[in-house]
Amino acid sequence: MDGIHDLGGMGGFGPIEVERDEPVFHEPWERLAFALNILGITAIGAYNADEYRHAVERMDPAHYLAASYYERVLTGAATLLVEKRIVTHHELESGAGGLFPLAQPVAENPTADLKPQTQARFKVGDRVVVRNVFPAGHTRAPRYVRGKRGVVLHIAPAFSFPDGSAHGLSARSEHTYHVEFPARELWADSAGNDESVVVDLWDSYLEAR
Amino acid sequence: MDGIHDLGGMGGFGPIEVERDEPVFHEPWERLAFALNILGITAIGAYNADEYRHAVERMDPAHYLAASYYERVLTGAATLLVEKRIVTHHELESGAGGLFPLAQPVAENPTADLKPQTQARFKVGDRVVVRNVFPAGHTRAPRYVRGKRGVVLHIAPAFSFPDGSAHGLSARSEHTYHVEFPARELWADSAGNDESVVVDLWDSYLEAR
Amino acid sequence: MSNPRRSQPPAPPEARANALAELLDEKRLIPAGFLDAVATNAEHEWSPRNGARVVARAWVDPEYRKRLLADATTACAELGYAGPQGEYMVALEDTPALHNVIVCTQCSCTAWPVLGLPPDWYKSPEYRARVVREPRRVLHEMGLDLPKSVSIRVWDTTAETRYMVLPLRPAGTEDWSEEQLAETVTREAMIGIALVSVVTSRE
Amino acid sequence: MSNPRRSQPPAPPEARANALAELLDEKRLIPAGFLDAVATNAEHEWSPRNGARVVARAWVDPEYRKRLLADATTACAELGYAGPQGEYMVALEDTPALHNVIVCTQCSCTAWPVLGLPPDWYKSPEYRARVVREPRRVLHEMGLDLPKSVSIRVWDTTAETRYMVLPLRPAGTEDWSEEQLAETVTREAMIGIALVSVVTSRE
Repeated sequence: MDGIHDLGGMGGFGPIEVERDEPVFHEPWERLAFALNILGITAIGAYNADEYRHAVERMDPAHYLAASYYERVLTGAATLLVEKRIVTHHELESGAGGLFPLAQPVAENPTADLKPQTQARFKVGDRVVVRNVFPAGHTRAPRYVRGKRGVVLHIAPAFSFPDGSAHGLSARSEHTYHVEFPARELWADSAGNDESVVVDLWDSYLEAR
Repeated sequence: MDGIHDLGGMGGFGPIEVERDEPVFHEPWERLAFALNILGITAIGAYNADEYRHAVERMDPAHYLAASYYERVLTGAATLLVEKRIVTHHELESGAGGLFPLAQPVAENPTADLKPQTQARFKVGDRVVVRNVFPAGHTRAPRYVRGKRGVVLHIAPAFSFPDGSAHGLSARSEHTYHVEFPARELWADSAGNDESVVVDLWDSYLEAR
Repeated sequence: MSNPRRSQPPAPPEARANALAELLDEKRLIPAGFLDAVATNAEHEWSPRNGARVVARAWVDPEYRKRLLADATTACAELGYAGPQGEYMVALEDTPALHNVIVCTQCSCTAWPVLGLPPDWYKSPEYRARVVREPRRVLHEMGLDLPKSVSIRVWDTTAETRYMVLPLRPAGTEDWSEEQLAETVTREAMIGIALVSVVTSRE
Repeated sequence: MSNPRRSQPPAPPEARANALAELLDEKRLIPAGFLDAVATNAEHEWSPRNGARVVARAWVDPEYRKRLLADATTACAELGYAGPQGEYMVALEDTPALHNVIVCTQCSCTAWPVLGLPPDWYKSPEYRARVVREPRRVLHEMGLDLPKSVSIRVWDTTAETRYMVLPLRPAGTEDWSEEQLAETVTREAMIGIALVSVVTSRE
């Protein structure tokens, strides 16, 4: 999904505010929200980390940007606990004494048709291009590298394919690659010529060039 | 600028709410905001329509999405009236009795190096591709057609080139073209094969293919 | 905006709009009557009723229809409709095989003289983001189910052309007057999220 | 969210978090002590102090440095640092000609065992959007001016690899102990928005 979460390269944002000696959690409810999400993934086992990421991505973009990080965590966890029928939206709003906004529903056909790659197809130094696909559901190839050409720096172990595991599809693992893209390949002349971005991409996302 | 205003194709948005028998303005301040912006462009002559559009685009993305349409109009107009030294931000906040958020500053090097095209280079039926450039300032080529291939349906008269006129650069006019892109060229397999999008593009944005 | 936890809400938009107006007034930058005249014009002169009359004329007058499709700016001016955001207008002809829809993904550009200032739904991020990507679904959600045989062309208003859709004339209106026909044409039909429909008295 | 004019604000986040916790508790889905144990672990066990000890060891022990660069997961585990969000870790070696910076543009993935839960600035839309596009400017704004001769590599944490930067050892620390060195290594340096700097007593 080309959602608001896919922020790499978006303009219009201002300075980055750094807080000195920042605590791990600023308020008790942030601590609680963090732990509730871990509970949902592990002790309750209602959803996995890919489903969680996608639930956050499905938040209304205005809510996503207005929310602090732990409000996004809370919204993602609550959305999945409602979708998995552990709690109801009505119960949540009764308990909260007001609106409890959840994320948008999952798309009808969330996954693109990407052929599973059980063997690592690429090696260090290979020149690759990111496939030009537009899955309506979860994917981890950021929009800013779609169709862009890079070079493999490193091969990581096989990991669960997120486009599938976020949508309850059968287990599928693939190697990921650290692929380096010159900044000028990504952003044309507006980028420095001594800068690059390395993106960690599953085998299925890539094609040889 | 790949800003939040460039919304075409972004996922995560919910249903479109249609209000029956909607009035032109819902509240007196909306009516006022509309008229103040026209005042700034015409009677005061402090800025042009391209500068205005860019000022709205420069709003912080969270503010942009949280704001109603006429709050965006108001923010764009106020930002330019401050930047043009007609009013000060301090005066605005004193008068409003609280925060009056303005847009982010214009980028340092806002325009990409696009060669002026004084003559129409394309004719109806020509196959074109949208240049893969990333201006940091105002541009009217939406992100979703960048690098995409289309066909010219219609040639419109020459109009002022917005990437220049939004940044006070010397007058430059170019024809625009109604360029049709098959939906599958834009969004790959996730799109219907009997749909297309027509985008109105200045000559400089295009290359022959 | 970096840290929502610590951000203060802005002053209400009415307080901000009033503050700007008062400041400009103090600096004597507002000609007498200017603001009200501009807004009144927007409320009364720019109206989808104008576009409806253009459509009805095109339905009853084949020569006018030709002129509208060849040069909408001039054809609209014939009926008295011209002005800001109408400097170069193009009419998009619906056919039984092709349905046109208008959007402005980057802001909310609209042909003011014939459509009026646009409604909230047209200006919403939802419509702007979605209609170029999933037009058939968006139209369905908005109540328009097109047969699969009908292709959809979405027009993104990204430059200075301002579009209006020339919808299909509904069946059963052969003997209707131009004035009666104009009454049936909605802004929604001229943007392309609805068809023109009529309840004929004979049915 | 379609119409900000008519949207009501949600309940405060603390009310929402408490409501969810109470509901799950009523349904007996929270094992005794679970929530506090998880949060306490996050506050005390996952810490940039761990990463700082890894860096200091790599600075004083060339064999450990080799092992860290070849297999950071195992090298960190040698010092006792492992666990969730640290299943596959990679250390990025800064050199006088190359500076590494870490981000997660799509969410906020971080190597918890060695960096701790990430700070607000790392999770902010500002950092996530900007550092991949204008890294030199972002670093400048954050107080790090790199010489033009230094290239910048930005690492976007888009899959399961969790990165940490192995910064340059500051000059003048040749006789410092491993413990002293570890004190100088900040989370910011291990993410790449700062260098490790020291004030040496001899100056």
